[in-house]
Amino acid sequence: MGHSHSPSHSNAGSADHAQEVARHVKVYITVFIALLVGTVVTVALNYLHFESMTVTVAIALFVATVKAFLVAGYFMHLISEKKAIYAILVSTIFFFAAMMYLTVWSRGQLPWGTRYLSSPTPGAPAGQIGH
Amino acid sequence: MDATTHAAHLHETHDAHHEEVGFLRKYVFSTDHKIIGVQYGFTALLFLLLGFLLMACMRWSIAYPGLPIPVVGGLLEKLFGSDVAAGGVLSPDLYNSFGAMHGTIMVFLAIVPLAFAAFGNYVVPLQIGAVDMAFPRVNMASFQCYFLGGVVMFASFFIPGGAAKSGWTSYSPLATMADLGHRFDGQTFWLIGMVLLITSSLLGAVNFIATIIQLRAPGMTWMRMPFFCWAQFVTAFLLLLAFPPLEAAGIMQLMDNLFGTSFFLPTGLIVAGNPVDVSGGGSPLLWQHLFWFLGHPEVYVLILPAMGIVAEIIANNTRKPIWGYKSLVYSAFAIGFLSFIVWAHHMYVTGMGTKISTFFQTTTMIISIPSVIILTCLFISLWGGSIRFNTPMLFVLAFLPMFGIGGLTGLPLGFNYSDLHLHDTYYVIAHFHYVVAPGTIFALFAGIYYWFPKITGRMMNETLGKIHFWLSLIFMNLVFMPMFAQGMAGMLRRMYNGGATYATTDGEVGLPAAILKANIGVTHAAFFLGLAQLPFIFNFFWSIKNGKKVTSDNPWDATTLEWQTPTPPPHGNFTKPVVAHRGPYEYSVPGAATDFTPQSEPDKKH
Amino acid sequence: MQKLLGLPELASVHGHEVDKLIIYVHYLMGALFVGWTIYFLYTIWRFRRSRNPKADYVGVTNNSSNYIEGAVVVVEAVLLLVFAVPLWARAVDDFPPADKSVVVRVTGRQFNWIARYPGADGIFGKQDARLATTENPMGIIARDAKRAAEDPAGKDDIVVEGTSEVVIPVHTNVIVHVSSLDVIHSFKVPALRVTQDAIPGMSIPIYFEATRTNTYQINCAQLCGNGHSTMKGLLRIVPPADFDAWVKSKAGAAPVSYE
Amino acid sequence: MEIPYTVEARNDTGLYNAKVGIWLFLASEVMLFGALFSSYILLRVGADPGTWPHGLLNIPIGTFNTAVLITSSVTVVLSWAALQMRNFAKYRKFQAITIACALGFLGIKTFEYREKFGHYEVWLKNPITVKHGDKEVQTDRLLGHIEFQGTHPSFWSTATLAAKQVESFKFEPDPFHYTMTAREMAHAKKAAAGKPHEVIEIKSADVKRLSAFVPAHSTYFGIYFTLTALHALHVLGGALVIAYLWGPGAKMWKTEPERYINRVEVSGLFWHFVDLVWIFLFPVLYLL
Ligand code: HEA
Ligand code: HEA
Ligand code: CUA
Ligand SMILES: [Cu+2]
Repeated sequence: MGHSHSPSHSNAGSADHAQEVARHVKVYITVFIALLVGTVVTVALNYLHFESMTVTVAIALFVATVKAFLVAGYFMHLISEKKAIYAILVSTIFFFAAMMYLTVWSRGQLPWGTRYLSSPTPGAPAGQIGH
Repeated sequence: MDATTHAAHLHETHDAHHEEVGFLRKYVFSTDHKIIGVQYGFTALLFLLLGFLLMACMRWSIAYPGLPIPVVGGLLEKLFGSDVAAGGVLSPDLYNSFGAMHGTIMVFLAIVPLAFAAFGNYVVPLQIGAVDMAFPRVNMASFQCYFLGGVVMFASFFIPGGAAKSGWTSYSPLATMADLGHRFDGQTFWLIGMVLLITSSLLGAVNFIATIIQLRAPGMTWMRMPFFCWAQFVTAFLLLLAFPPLEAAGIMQLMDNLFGTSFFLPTGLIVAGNPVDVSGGGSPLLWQHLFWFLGHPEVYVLILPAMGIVAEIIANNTRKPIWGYKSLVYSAFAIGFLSFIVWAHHMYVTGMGTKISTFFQTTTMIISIPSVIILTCLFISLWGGSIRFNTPMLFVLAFLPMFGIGGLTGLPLGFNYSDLHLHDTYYVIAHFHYVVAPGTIFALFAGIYYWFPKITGRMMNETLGKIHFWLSLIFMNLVFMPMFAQGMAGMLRRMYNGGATYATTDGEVGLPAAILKANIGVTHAAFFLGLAQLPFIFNFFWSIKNGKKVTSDNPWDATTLEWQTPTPPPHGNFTKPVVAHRGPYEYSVPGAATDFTPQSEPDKKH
Repeated sequence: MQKLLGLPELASVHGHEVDKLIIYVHYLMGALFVGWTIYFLYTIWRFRRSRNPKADYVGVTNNSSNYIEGAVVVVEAVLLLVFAVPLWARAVDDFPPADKSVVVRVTGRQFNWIARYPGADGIFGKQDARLATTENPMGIIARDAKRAAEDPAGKDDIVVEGTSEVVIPVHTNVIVHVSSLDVIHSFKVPALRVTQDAIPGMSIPIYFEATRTNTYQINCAQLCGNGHSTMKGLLRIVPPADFDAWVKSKAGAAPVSYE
Repeated sequence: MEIPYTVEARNDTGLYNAKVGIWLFLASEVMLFGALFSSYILLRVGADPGTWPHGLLNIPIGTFNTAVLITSSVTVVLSWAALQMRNFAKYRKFQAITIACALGFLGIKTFEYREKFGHYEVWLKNPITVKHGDKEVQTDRLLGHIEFQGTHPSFWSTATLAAKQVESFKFEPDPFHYTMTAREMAHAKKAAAGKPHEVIEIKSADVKRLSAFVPAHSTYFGIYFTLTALHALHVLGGALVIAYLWGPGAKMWKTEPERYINRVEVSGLFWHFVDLVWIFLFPVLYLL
C-alpha cells in the first residue's frame, strides 16, 4: 500500500486510487473507534482501583503504547513509510530510552550509605549509616 | 512557537526571491544560504571577540586580584556600577558573571555558530552540488533566532543584578538562588536566551539534515561526500536530539525562577539560617543530567566540524587523498552515537554507585577510540604527500597535535578515580581549551583563510597570515600549558582571585607559591594572544577590499564541488547542472593530466 | 613521576592508588604524544613540497595504524578494568565498619563548613530543616528551645561551626558524610585526594585514612556563589590521643560557635 | 532557481523535502517531551511519602478532552484522504471540525486550570479534626476552597495572608486528602456525596503553608502545568497552521494542488504527534 501513501498523486483521482483511499478511510475509522475504546478501557480500569500500583501503571502505559502505535502507524501512516524515516525515529527512541533509563537508574545507584534527606532528617547512630 | 514558524516555513520554501530583491531582502532578510552563512560568520566572530574580552578581564582578576583593570577598568565601573566594579576592580559577583558568560558566549554564540552554522551554511550546499538549503525560510528564521538569542544574552549584562552568575553549567539550586533580589535576573535572561539559541540550532539542524539527504547532486552518492559534509551531518543530529532535553530543563529552571516550583530544589533548603519557602521535593542532580545530556554531545558539536575542515584542507595541501576516508566517516558516526551515553563523566564526584560509574567510565573510554582513529587517519594522510605550507595548512597542521593534547588529557578525567583529584581544577580547563581553542579555533581560522577567496574573490595576505599563525600558536600554548601544572597541584577553577585563598601559609598546606605565580605569566600570554589576532583582523577587513584577486574559480586546485562555482557563487550557486563522477579527494591520480581531478569531471573512458 | 606531574603532598592511604592511576594514564598519554610528535615532525619535513614535489596517490599501505589503535584499545581496557573500576568499587562499596571508625558529618553552606560529631553516645541527633535559625542553622532538634526534649540523642553532638574546622585522628578510618544546606558545594582535600560534592537534600559518605599529622586545606570545589573562592576550610589531622582529648574538651560544652 | 523535491519525491529516498523536515522536527519533539517525561518519573520516584498528589484532576473532563483530541486527529486524516480524492469541500468540512476540536480542547483546558487555581491545600501548625467521608480524622493538612468576604479567591499563598493582613478565613475542607490511597479517596468521596459542606474558620496564625493548586504547590503540579501548558502551546500552534491552510493558504489548491496536499499532510503529521503526546499525558497525569 506504500505507493498510495507516498504522495505519488500522478494517478490521483483514477479509479484504483479512489478505491485505495476509500479502503484507507475504513482503516482510519476503525483506528478511531479502537482509540476511543482504549481510552474508555483505561479510565474504566482506573475506577477498579487495583491493590498494586504496578498493575495500574502497567495497564495504563500498555494501553497508551498500543494507542500510540495506532496513531503513529495509521494516522501518520508510518507502517508504509520510507526507511530513512524509520532510521531517524529508531535512533531517537533509543536515545530517549537511554536518557530516561540511565537518569532514573543513577538515582538508585549511589555510593553505599548515601541517604536522601527530607525534613525532618532522621538521626542515625554513627554505627549504622545507610538506608 | 517553534511549531508554528517551523510548520509554516516548511512549506513556503520557494516562493522566496523570484523578483529583483532590494538591499534588505538581499543582505538582512536574505534566504540565500551563502548570505546567511556570512551573517552567521560575522556575528559569531564578534561574539568570539566579546568572549575573549570578558576572559581578558577575568585573567587580570586572576593574576592581580583586587587591582583595578587597566584601560577598561573605568569603563567597567561606568557600565556595571561601582557596587560590582568599584574603581575598575572585578568583584567576585562580576567575575562569576563574566565567567558564566565567557563560557556561554564562546560555546553557544561563537564557536557553534561559526563552525556549524556559518561554514555549514556556506559550504555544505556547495559541496553537495545543491542550489540552496532545503528550507531557505527556515534557514533565515534560524539565524534570526540566533541573533535574538545573542541580543538577549548581551542585554543581560546591563539589567539590575547583572548577567547569569552560575557558570555556563547553571547548576541548580545556585542558578535559582544566586540573585534572589531580582525577579527577572540574569539567569532568567540566560534561560530565555538559551531557548532562542536552541530553537535556532534545531531549525538549522533540521535544515542541514534534510538538505544533505534530499539535495545531493546526481552522482553525489553518500560515500562520495566530502568528509566535511559528513561531519556536519553528524553534528546536525547531535544538535537535533541532544538540545531538546536542555530546552526542557531550561523551561523547568525558568519555572523554578519565576513561578516558585521546585523541580531542582530539594526538600529542606536552608539559606542564611532560614528555611526556604518552597514545596521542595525536586532534584538538583536532575538538572545536571539534563544539562550534560546536551553538554557532552555539545563538545563534539564543537570539534566535528573542525575535523571536517581539517580533512578538507589536509587533502588539498598534501595533494593526495585522505587516508582512510571510510574509517573517518564511521568514526564520526561512532562518536555521534556514543556521545549520547557518556554524559555522566561530568558528574563523577556527585556520588556514583559502582555500576553506573563503570558504565560511564567504559563508554567514555570507548568514545575516545574513534577520536584516536580520526586523528591517526589524519596523521597518516600526511605520509607520502607533497605538502604545501600555506596559512590554512599551517593552522591545520597545528590543529593535529593541539587537539591531540586536549584529547589525551581527557583520558585521566575519564576515569572516576583519577577524576577525584582532577575534577574542577585547571586541569579540566586546560584539557578542554586545548581542544576548543588551539583545536577548534585554529581549524576555524584555517577554514576562513581557505574559503575566503571563494566568498570574496580575493586572497588573504599570506605574510600577515603566517605572523598570525606563529604568534597564536606560541601564545595559545603559553596560556594553556601551565594550567595543567596548576590543575595537577590542585588549583581550582572559577576563583576570581585565582586561588589566592589557598596559598600555603605556615601551619596550613595549600598551593605552592610557584603555582599561583604562574597565573601572572598565563594572563600576560593571554593578552599577547589577543594582540596576536590584530594581524588577522586587519588582514580580514583589508583583504575584502584590497586582497589579491583570484585568477581562477579554483585558486587552491581543489577537487570538491564548491570550487566549480563562479566566484563568488551567484544566487542558485551553479551556472550549469553539476554531476559528481568520483570521490571527493582525487588528488595526484596516477596518469591524470593535473594533480587534481575535480569531482565534477566526467570520466575519459566513456 | 609524582614530582614530575607536580602532584601535591599526599596524606592518605588510598591517595596512593589515585596517584598511581593518574601516573599510569600519563604514561599512555606520554607514549602517544612522543611517538606521534616524532612521526609528525619527521613527516612534514620529509614530505614538504620542495623535497617531494609529486604526492603518492596511495600513501601508507601497511596497516601499522591498526596496531597502534589496537594497542591504545588494549592499554585503555587494562587501565579501566584492572585499575579504575575495581578502585572505584572499593571507594564506594567497602566502607570500614563505622563503629570502628571516626564518623563526621560535614555540611557546607554559603560560605563555610559545619563539622558535626555524634558525641559520647555515638548517635547523631535528628534535624528538622523547618526549625532552622541563624543560631541553629541545621535545625538540630536537640538545640531547639521548644522541642529539645524530643531528641536527647542530639544533646551531646559536637557541632563546630563558623571556623570551618574539621579535626580528625591520624592512622584511623574516618567516614565523612558530606551534605549541604543551600546550594551545591564540594568537599575537596587535595592532600587526601578526596572530592565529594556536597549536595543539598543528600548525604553522601566518603572514607579515608590519613597518614600524616598536619593541617590541610579543605577546598570548595563547586561554584556556590560570590563567596565561592573564599570558602576555605581546615582539616586538622592530629594524633588519636589529641583527638580524644579534643572531643572531651568539646563534649557537653555548648555548641562551639566562633561567629 | 528552483529547489528540487518540494512536490515530488526524490526517488532514492522516496520522500519530498517537507516530509523529511517534519519528521526530523518531530524527532526533536520526542526528545523534548521525552526529557519532561523522564523528569516526571525521576521526581515521582524521588517524592517523599505523602508529597505526591493524585486523584485531584477531573477525570471525566480529561477523558472527554482526550476524545476531542482523538476526534480531531481522525478528521485530519479524513480531510487529507478527501483531498487525495480531489474533494475540496469535504476536506474543508473535516478540517473545520478539527479546528473546532482544537479550540474546544483549549477551552476545556482553560476551564480545568481555573478550577485548580481556586482549589487549595493548607498545612496547619497543629492538627485539627475533620470528617473524611464517614469517619473523623486528625490532620494538619486540608484540601478545599477558601471563602473570603463572600468570594472564592484564586492564587492565594502563605504570602497573600500576610500581604492582605488576613486574620482568618473560611475554609470548606474536602472530605478526603491525597495521602489516602485511591480506593480510600473514592470511598470517602462516595460517603460524603450529597452531604452539606462543613465550613471551618482558619486563623492565619495557625497556617504553616497555604498554596492553591498552582505549579508551586508541589513538583506534581509543577510538572503537570509545565507538560500540559507546553502541550497546549503545541495544540495552538498546530491549530494556527491548519487554520492558515484552511483559509488564506487554500489559494494554492487552485495553483499547485499536489503541493497543497503535501502541506496538509505535513501539518497533519504534526497534529497527530500532538495527539500522540496527549495519549501519554492523560493516563500519566490524570490516572496514576
Ligand atoms: C571539543 C570539546 C571536547 C572534546 C573533543 C573532548 C574530548 C574528551 N573529553 Fe572533554 N571536556 C570538554 C570538551 C571536550 N572534551 C569540556 C568543555 C569540558 C568541561 C565542561 C565543564 O565542566 O565546564 C570537558 C570535561 C571533560 C570531563 C569532565 C572532567 C571534570 O569535570 O571532572 C571528562 C571526563 O571524562 C572529559 C573527557 C573527555 C574525553 C575522554 C574525551 C575524548 O573524546 C578525547 C579523545 C581523544 C584522544 C584520546 C586524543 C587521541 C590523540 C592521539 C592518538 C594522537 C596524539 C598525538 C599528538 C598529541 C601529537 N572531558
Ligand atoms: C568554545 C569554547 C571556548 C573557547 C574558544 C575559549 C577560549 C578561551 N578561554 Fe575559555 N572557557 C570556556 C570555553 C571557551 N573558552 C568554558 C565553557 C569555560 C568554563 C566557564 C565556566 O566555568 O562556567 C571557560 C573558562 C575559561 C577560564 C577559567 C575561568 C575560571 O574557571 O575561573 C579561563 C581562564 O583562563 C579561560 C580562558 C580562555 C582563553 C585564554 C581563551 C582563548 O583561547 C581565547 C582565544 C580567542 C581570541 C584570541 C579571540 C580571537 C578573536 C577574533 C579572531 C575576532 C575577530 C573578529 C573579527 C574578524 C570581526 N576560559
Ligand atoms: Cu562552596 Cu564553592
Ligand atoms: Cu564530556
